[in-house]
Amino acid sequence: MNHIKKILIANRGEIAIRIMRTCREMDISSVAVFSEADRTSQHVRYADEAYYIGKAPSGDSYLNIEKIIEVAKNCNADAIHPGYGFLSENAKFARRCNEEGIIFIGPSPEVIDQMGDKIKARETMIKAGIPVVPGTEGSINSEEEALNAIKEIGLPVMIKASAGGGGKGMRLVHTKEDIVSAVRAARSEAKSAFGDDSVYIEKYITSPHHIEFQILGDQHGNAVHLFERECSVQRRHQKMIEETPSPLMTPELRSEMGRAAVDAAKAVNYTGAGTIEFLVDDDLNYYFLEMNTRLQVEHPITERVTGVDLVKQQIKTAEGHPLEIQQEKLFQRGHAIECRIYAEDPDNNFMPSAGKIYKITEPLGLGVRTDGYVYEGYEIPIYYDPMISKLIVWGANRDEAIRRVRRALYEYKITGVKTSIKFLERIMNTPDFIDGKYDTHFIEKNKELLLAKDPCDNCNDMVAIAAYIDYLSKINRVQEVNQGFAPAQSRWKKVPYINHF
Amino acid sequence: MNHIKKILIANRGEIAIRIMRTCREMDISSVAVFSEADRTSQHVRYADEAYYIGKAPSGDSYLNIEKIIEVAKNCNADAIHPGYGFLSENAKFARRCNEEGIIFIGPSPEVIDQMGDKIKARETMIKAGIPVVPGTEGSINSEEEALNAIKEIGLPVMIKASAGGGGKGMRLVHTKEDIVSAVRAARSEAKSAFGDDSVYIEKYITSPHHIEFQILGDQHGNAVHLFERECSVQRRHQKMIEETPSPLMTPELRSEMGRAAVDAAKAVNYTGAGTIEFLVDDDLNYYFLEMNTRLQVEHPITERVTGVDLVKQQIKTAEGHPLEIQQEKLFQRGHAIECRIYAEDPDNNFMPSAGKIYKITEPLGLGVRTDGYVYEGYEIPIYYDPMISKLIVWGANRDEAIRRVRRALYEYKITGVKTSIKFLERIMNTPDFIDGKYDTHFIEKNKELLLAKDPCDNCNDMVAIAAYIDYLSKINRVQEVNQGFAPAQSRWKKVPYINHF
Amino acid sequence: MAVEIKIDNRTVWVNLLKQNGNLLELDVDGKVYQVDLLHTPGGTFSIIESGRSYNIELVPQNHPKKYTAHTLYNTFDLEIIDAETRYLINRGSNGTASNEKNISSPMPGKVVKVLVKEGDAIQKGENAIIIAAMKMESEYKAPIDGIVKKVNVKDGDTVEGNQILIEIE
Amino acid sequence: MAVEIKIDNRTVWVNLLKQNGNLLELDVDGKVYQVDLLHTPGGTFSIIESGRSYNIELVPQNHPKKYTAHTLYNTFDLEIIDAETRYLINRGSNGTASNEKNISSPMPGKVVKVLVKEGDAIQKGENAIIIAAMKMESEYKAPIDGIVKKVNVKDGDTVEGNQILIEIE
Repeated sequence: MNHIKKILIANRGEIAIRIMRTCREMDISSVAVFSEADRTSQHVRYADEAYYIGKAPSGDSYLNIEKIIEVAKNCNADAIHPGYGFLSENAKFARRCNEEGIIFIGPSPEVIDQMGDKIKARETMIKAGIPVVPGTEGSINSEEEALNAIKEIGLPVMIKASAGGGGKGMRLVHTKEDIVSAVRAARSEAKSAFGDDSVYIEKYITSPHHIEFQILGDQHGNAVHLFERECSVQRRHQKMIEETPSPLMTPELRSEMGRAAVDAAKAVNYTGAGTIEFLVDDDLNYYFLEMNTRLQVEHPITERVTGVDLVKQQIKTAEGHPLEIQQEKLFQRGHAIECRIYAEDPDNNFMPSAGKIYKITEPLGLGVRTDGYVYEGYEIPIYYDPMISKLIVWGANRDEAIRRVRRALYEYKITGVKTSIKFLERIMNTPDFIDGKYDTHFIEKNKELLLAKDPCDNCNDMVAIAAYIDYLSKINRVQEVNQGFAPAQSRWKKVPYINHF
Repeated sequence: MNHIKKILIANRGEIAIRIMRTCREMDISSVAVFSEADRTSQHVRYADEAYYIGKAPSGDSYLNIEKIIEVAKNCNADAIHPGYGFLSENAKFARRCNEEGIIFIGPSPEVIDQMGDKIKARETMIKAGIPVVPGTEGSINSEEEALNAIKEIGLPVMIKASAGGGGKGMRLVHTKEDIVSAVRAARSEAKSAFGDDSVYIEKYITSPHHIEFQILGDQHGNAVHLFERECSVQRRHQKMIEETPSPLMTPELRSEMGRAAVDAAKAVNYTGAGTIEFLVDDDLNYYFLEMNTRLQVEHPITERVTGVDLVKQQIKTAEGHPLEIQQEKLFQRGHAIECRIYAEDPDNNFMPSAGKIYKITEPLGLGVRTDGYVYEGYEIPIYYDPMISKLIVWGANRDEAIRRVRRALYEYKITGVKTSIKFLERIMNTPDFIDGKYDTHFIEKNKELLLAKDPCDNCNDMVAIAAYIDYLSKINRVQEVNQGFAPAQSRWKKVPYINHF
Repeated sequence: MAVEIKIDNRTVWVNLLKQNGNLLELDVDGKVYQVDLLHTPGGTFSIIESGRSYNIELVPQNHPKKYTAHTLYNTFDLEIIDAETRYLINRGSNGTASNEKNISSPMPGKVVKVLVKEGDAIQKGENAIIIAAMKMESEYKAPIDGIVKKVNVKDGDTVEGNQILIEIE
Repeated sequence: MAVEIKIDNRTVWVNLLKQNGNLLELDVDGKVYQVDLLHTPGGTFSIIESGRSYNIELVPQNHPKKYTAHTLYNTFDLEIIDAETRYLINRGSNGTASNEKNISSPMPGKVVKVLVKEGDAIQKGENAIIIAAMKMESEYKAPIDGIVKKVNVKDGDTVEGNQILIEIE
């Protein structure tokens, strides 16, 4: 059994902080690494130690295996946690860690290779008797191959990065004409996201539900599943909202799919936290989609309903502890929903919105968790993911959870950049979502409702009044060093509160 | 069945916001009332509507029954939620609400009278066969009576406000000489807190544990308990930390005391949320202490382990709904701890520390909830309670919860005023607390550990460097309008990050 | 002093009639409001009008008389139309009347590929340049039929927000 | 420029030796540090020294050269001892050498009861006045044996922080 005392987190943003929080709770020192664009990032300030690793583009920093290994060795880190994205599913990195005697918090390089490569993963699952989506047997190396594959599988098809995950390097193709540019775009995105541009083609399931199972395995052959996450609310093939339990799920299907997920994990001697993604159609047929051999962005909703700290479990299994969790003692309590807050403009095709954060008001109170990393005055770099925060809400049941999400989104204010907050609020008011009747086409299907402007009686006039008073203050050059509230043109302390004219 | 559409919250601060959050989740409009000192309080801004009710001293505003009734009528509020403190246990107020056809969210005036008056409550409990602490039969009207009572009961004794709660108007007396000034002080505090200066005297149980049970009753004769809260960590007879489950509790004692709590509630046809407080000695004997006929400050830990939104239950039972919660389906999952953040100086006898909040960093992430009301630039008024926030933390077990509290307190920064945060952190590192071996003397007993200065290697020098750079900026008159981070004397945007000399 | 203010597409005149500390009486396009108004220097406003509590946050834009206003439900673009602004609008140099012939970057990013060169004929809606930011690639299209007059960037360049990338005539 | 700084009861000299943007080389009482330092105008400092990440928040006090500094674990009182401060300290008018003969209010509050009157003899430790703030009453005691020289407040008065309430001689 190894006892981990210091962990280097080879990541940035909210997930780096998420991991450091658990490190702190376990009395483990945390080491941040940062690129030139990230010196002012919160994860640098949260860590016990912090080291510069290179220029802003991730290829020069967060994907620089040797530099990260060097830092880990110099600061005597026992272990590296890769987070998600970046090097989290990079077998070479895991292998280099092993070579240097550093614990890689994740599965073995062999399993990453086998499952991280979507093509090999499909083969493994077929062998293990788990249904997969029809598609190409290997990766696509030319435009001709792509065109031939389409003829065999039939349109529509999905182009996917072999090394992919998180929606990057994915393209849906409906017509033959789009195949070439789609393959190019998928390749280019895959290259920049994973450093590997191979892609493959799968049959596109119409009206699919994207449902995944969280699994945990240890080094002693044990594995459990922590139930499902429903991830069908997506835009640009990227998840926007996740919930658990899935409104589509039945207890029978849950236990069947859960068993399949555990079988899949055991088939490869999986260790640590992983996720088996399935597509489920309206008739409740399920197909293995891919396995993510890492922590998932949306892991907090599972933590919330099961009460298990998944990062802690990752660390304990990496230390060699046998799983303390027994399948039969696990249960889901209540309902949890995650909303991803992106710095983007939903009214303009979800275009990313870099820039400086002006003000933040965090939602608080019963059943609300936020995992974020931006702060007032922080300049969001253009080099990385536009996700700036995650809102995780729990309710005793789905109705209470949805109402609480609405309340939390109402409280959540991030100004200075455009965000998905208002859009998420509209999703929470959309009948198809409220009824739990949605698939991955939800946003497309409900476009009109989702892009509508909200009504606001006479707050228009109040806004004009606010701007007017601000303008008067400016032209009168009233300089306020005070942070607090004050009446127009005069200080609060000097003018006691007046209650009638 | 009444359907409540608008609730006036006759309170301020964190509890007003706590209640408004649930109102929002239930699509109920919320109405704030505010005193002259509270125009800038967060609850005024959170509410849908807000009305001025009087001068800063609570007697002129938050205790002004007729003014509050008038506002409720003018704005067509269906119901009034009194929160805790102020008018929450005032039978006259509840009666006036009833007379005006406004739903008072709480028990009937008769029950408030019967249970809110500690002397009558004792009588009721004696009749119901529940053990009580030995003490005076009625209130104390003169110094002679006080002296006589002491002769009968024996020292030490506790002087308590008849109308009391929350530790206000309480004094512990060890020697005969102190009785007169203690009665005076208790009276004076009781008068200003509750508008009623009658006090009574009880035997003081040595090494007592303060354990209370949450109960819920409906208008149809049903009542359930939601388990215990351990509230023994107190300073100046006011709670500082609460946890559930209690480390002292056994399953047998829990079910016995829970049954007693439900019996007590049913004996008076209790409706809504209430709390039965017990003293438990080291031999696990329990005595009825008092009943609080209102929501408790520490209600969130019960919400966290049971999954029940207590304010929602209050509103639903006030509407006349039968309880949906069944005793046998209730259970405690994991462990929850609340830390009260007071604006006070623990190093100086917990002296309140009014003033202006400079900066706040809220703890976030897994298992952390804060319920507060102050914001950056807010000036804490001298007229009201020094509690500015509550930190509620959940863990899968007590050990995880304590570690998580430590982490959250480490993250929690409130500057500009002195707070109890560091003191709370030291409690979390005190062996007696970690072992769960503590009674209400805990703080007194562990004084030396709790008032020790924390070590800090060479951060002394870093602090000096920070002050030095700030001073140089000032004398060089570098004006920064920018919120963001910048290198010393130069702007971040203009000077790219430099990684070696 | 009456001031003209543009909120999204609506223009209103606002005038302060009376003030007593935090209590203001104002006229907005002929409608008189009595409000209890407090604000921070950072632009957070708390307004109580007829008992209703409004929270408004004004975020200053690069232009000194432009704001983005956030209420609890909505976001508005605001502009103070004073004499100077009116003069600039009349001269057409207020920045609001943007040149619809150019392709500019709405936000900072990196040029992945320029798809046209100077002198090329281009049709409205045709892709002209690919920009990547925050791991997403966006294709920018020509706003009009025309000839590429000038290409200001090349592959791999980093671009600022609102920078003119390609000029078409 | 070397500056003398008092941290709680310790006094150190700090001097900037070299600067390259955010990278500073400083001397603190003879010990040389190379630090990567960024700070906001609001006084939040992020310092990386030998790989260790320090967060420090400086909160300005009423006096322009005094701060309260918060690290993640601790709180310090700081004072910049420049020529002016030294002069004031020598004259004894720096505010640090407070008059130990008076009773003053450490925070704002309300006078519940003045227990002494001018001319009364009072003993060290004897209660002189009761102040209420935030629903708590505190009794303030005489710091020395003496005669009450002046009572500056009466029952029911509202008092500011650091106001002298009773003078004893």
